[in-house]
Amino acid sequence: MLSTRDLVLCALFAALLGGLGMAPPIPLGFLPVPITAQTLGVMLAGTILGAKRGGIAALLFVLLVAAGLPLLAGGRGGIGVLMGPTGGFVLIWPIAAFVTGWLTERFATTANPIRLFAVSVLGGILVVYAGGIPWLSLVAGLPIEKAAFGVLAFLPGDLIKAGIAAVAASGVRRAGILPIHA
Amino acid sequence: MLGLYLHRESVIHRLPAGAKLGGLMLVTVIVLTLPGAWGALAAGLVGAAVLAAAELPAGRVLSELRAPVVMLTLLFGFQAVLAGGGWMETAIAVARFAALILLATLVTLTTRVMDMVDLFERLFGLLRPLGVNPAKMALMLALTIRFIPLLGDQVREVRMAQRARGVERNIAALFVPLLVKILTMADDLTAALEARGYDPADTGTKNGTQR
Amino acid sequence: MIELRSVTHAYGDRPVLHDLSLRLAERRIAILGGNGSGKSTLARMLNGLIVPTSGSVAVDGLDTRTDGRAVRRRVGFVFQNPDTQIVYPTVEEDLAFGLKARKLPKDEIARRVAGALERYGLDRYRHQPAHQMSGGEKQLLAIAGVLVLEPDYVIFDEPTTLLDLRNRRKVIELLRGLPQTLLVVTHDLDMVKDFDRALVLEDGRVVIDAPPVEAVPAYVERLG
Amino acid sequence: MIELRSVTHAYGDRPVLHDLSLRLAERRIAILGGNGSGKSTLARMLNGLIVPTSGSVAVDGLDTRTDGRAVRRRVGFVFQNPDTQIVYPTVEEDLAFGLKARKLPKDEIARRVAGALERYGLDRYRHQPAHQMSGGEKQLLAIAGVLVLEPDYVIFDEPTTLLDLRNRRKVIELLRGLPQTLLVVTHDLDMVKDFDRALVLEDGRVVIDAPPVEAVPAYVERLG
Ligand SMILES: Nc1ncnc2c1ncn2[C@@H]1O[C@H](COP(=O)(O)OP(=O)(O)OP(=O)(O)O)[C@@H](O)[C@H]1O
Ligand SMILES: Nc1ncnc2c1ncn2[C@@H]1O[C@H](COP(=O)(O)OP(=O)(O)OP(=O)(O)O)[C@@H](O)[C@H]1O
Ligand SMILES: O=C(O)CCCC[C@@H]1SC[C@@H]2NC(=O)N[C@@H]21
Ligand SMILES: [Mg+2]
Ligand SMILES: [Mg+2]
Repeated sequence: MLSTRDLVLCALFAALLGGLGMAPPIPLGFLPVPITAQTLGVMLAGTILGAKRGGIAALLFVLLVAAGLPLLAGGRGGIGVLMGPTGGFVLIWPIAAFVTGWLTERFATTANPIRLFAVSVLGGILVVYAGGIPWLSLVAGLPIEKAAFGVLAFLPGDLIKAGIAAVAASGVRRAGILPIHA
Repeated sequence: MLGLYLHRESVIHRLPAGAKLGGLMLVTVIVLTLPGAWGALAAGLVGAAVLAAAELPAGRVLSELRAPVVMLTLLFGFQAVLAGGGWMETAIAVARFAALILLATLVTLTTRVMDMVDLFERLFGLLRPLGVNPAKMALMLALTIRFIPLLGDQVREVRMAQRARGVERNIAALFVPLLVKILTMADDLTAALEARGYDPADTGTKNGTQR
Repeated sequence: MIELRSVTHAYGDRPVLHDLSLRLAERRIAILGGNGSGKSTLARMLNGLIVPTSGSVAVDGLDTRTDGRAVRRRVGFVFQNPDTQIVYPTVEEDLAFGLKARKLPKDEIARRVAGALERYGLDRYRHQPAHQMSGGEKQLLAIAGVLVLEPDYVIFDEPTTLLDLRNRRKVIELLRGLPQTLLVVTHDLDMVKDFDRALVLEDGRVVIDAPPVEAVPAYVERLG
Repeated sequence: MIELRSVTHAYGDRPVLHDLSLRLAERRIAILGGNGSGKSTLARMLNGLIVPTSGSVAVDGLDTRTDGRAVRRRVGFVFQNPDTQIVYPTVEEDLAFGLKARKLPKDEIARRVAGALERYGLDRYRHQPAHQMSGGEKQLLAIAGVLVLEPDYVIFDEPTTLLDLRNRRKVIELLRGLPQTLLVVTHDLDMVKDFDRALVLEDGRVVIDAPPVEAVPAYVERLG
């Protein structure tokens, strides 16, 4: 079902997710979870590649991290890290990219940045938090309300990322490249 | 990032990828279940032994750990200060994860991408009934690894081009040309793969060349 | 022999090749023409990477539309930018890629890879990451990755543009020594002067078709 | 004038330029040398895109390390691959990009963009997506995007490699007509034959520094 071009696109966006790990992560101070640029990659995979290919791209990334490649921000990788407090956020990325893409295919097929922003927020922020918070609470032994409250600190950064994703995806559409329909 | 695979003629290099990854998983589980410092200590010892046996440059490998250790310390350290967990706990958490990252790094440094990918292909074979195409997954994993440095070059180039035009920092403006480049590159990469005999219809599913 | 019968190609509704009919049987054929004249499109058509919108292309009697896979086995393709052709991170693994895609037995793969490493002077890079090599070395690797598949025809789409004079010379020499039938797309008129035939494209039509001694001066004159 | 004082540069622990001291004051300077000899690194150093590991580079007395931004205002840079430089989806927006970054008033931007569209024959592409243009047109756009900023110096890093003969000629003519001081990295020896000075790099050292009439034959001979 996947054409050769699809394989290449999935791999390219998985690599992009890895590349975003080169941006230095910022520790928050009160949670063992850093601010990273990588959720931007999740949003871009979804909004530009669509549900299926976007989901696969993020899945490839997670598999490579599991295999031990140091692709998480700050040069971390391996099963051990995935079992750590941040694991829930990362393991949910394939689903988050899929949901972002699914919403994109339904509601944001044009270059309209507002719609692209909205789907990035829903798929790239809400879904990610839904995966990350319970896991964090479990692994770090935090009560779930505390974990949820703490994670709110990521919101400003994540909204900025959704904005960047929206502007970038919109630019790509206007440049006349629309692999979502290809 | 230290180059992925670092060739040496060592026993560790010759071990099958499955053994190395399986071993890594086993050690990970043990480390995460052993109480207190014992897990970290055990993993550290295994790591040191593997590092020596693999004949890798210890200094370079360990210096790769610096960034993650700083990162881990910042992550868990604040917790100790603010949540009153105590420094001992922080040190143990950092040591555990650092040792596990070291072990994971040793696996990737001693295993050829092709062997790693072959292993994944065999594992994905189990999911074939669910409609998963193992050959395609394997190829995509290999391509991803190959594309990471390629993408790094593109980012550097695009950033320089922007600075040359007087824009020192503009993240949104960075991503548009970067993505356009990635997406146009995809056409060439696709053609090159097929020209080298890769055939998507080869492995059970239909869909030939289409543009 | 490669034969085109009334081949037309359009990307979307934009026609790029117009009703080409050609029989390509010479050993060394150059394809010349300006940016956007359709050279790469034509080249990709010759091994079925692109199929014509109408008309047909046949390689040794095999139609690219129906026998694309068999055609690509016979016709190798080298692109301009080596970075987009290298699939595996290290040199040795990359050389093995196409052979594995063909499902050759393991020892046959090893034998051919070893041969290619030696023949193209890549032995000392064997385990090195391809992305650390220089532009010229990468292009050699890309060419080796195609030749290791032992095709009967090889198409080159501007294989020397990113290379310096020395590497360019190396690649030209390598081409000169190849036993295969070659089709070379290039802007480098010097490179093809001893070829058997040169086609000049303009707006998707062949406007000159002659040996380079005639075709090249006529082309240069056309450029005004 | 651009002045280099004992400039050394290394990527990580790999030295690429070794202790270069140069005063570049001629109007047209060519930078020649093999793949990997350090040409692009040197070129990027001249407008502070890369700063030296040790030593210093100054443009009209401004140090690239401390006054990078001001230096880049004076020194424009055209890359080999236009795809990297084109930032905005359409031609007109892209031309305005650098001017906006300089915070010029709106009508000044409109005036300059209109001028550039006309001067470089891009008028009819005005609202077209830039990446759908041909290679030659894209390179013209990339050059226009730099020249619209009216720099005093312009550095070109292999501006013609992806171009056909006609577009190459167009670019060469364009360069010939520019009032600015030019530094051109190229493998195209023909292009620089009437320049004032040619530097040949080898392994990060200047091995020849002379007018092209002398430098080019000496370089070709060195290649053996
Ligand atoms: N995938 C594509 N989609 C739409 N148009 C395309 C595509 N590929 C090429 N074109 C257009 O088709 C025409 C012919 O392109 P082609 O790449 O064959 O030219 P070329 O002769 O190889 O040019 P160059 O010397 O620049 O490589 C050009 O106008 C180009 O813009
Ligand atoms: N960002 C980088 N990181 C590490 N090494 C680099 C980087 N950029 C260039 N190099 C290396 O530095 C050396 C000089 O590179 P440079 O690009 O300056 O050469 P060049 O003369 O422009 O070559 P070419 O003709 O191929 O463009 C090469 O060996 C190259 O591999
Ligand atoms: O690198 C890791 O170990 C995973 C980090 C997960 C970070 C989460 S993802 C959503 C939220 N937004 C951020 O910027 N960081 C967190
Ligand atoms: Mg072409
Ligand atoms: Mg260069």
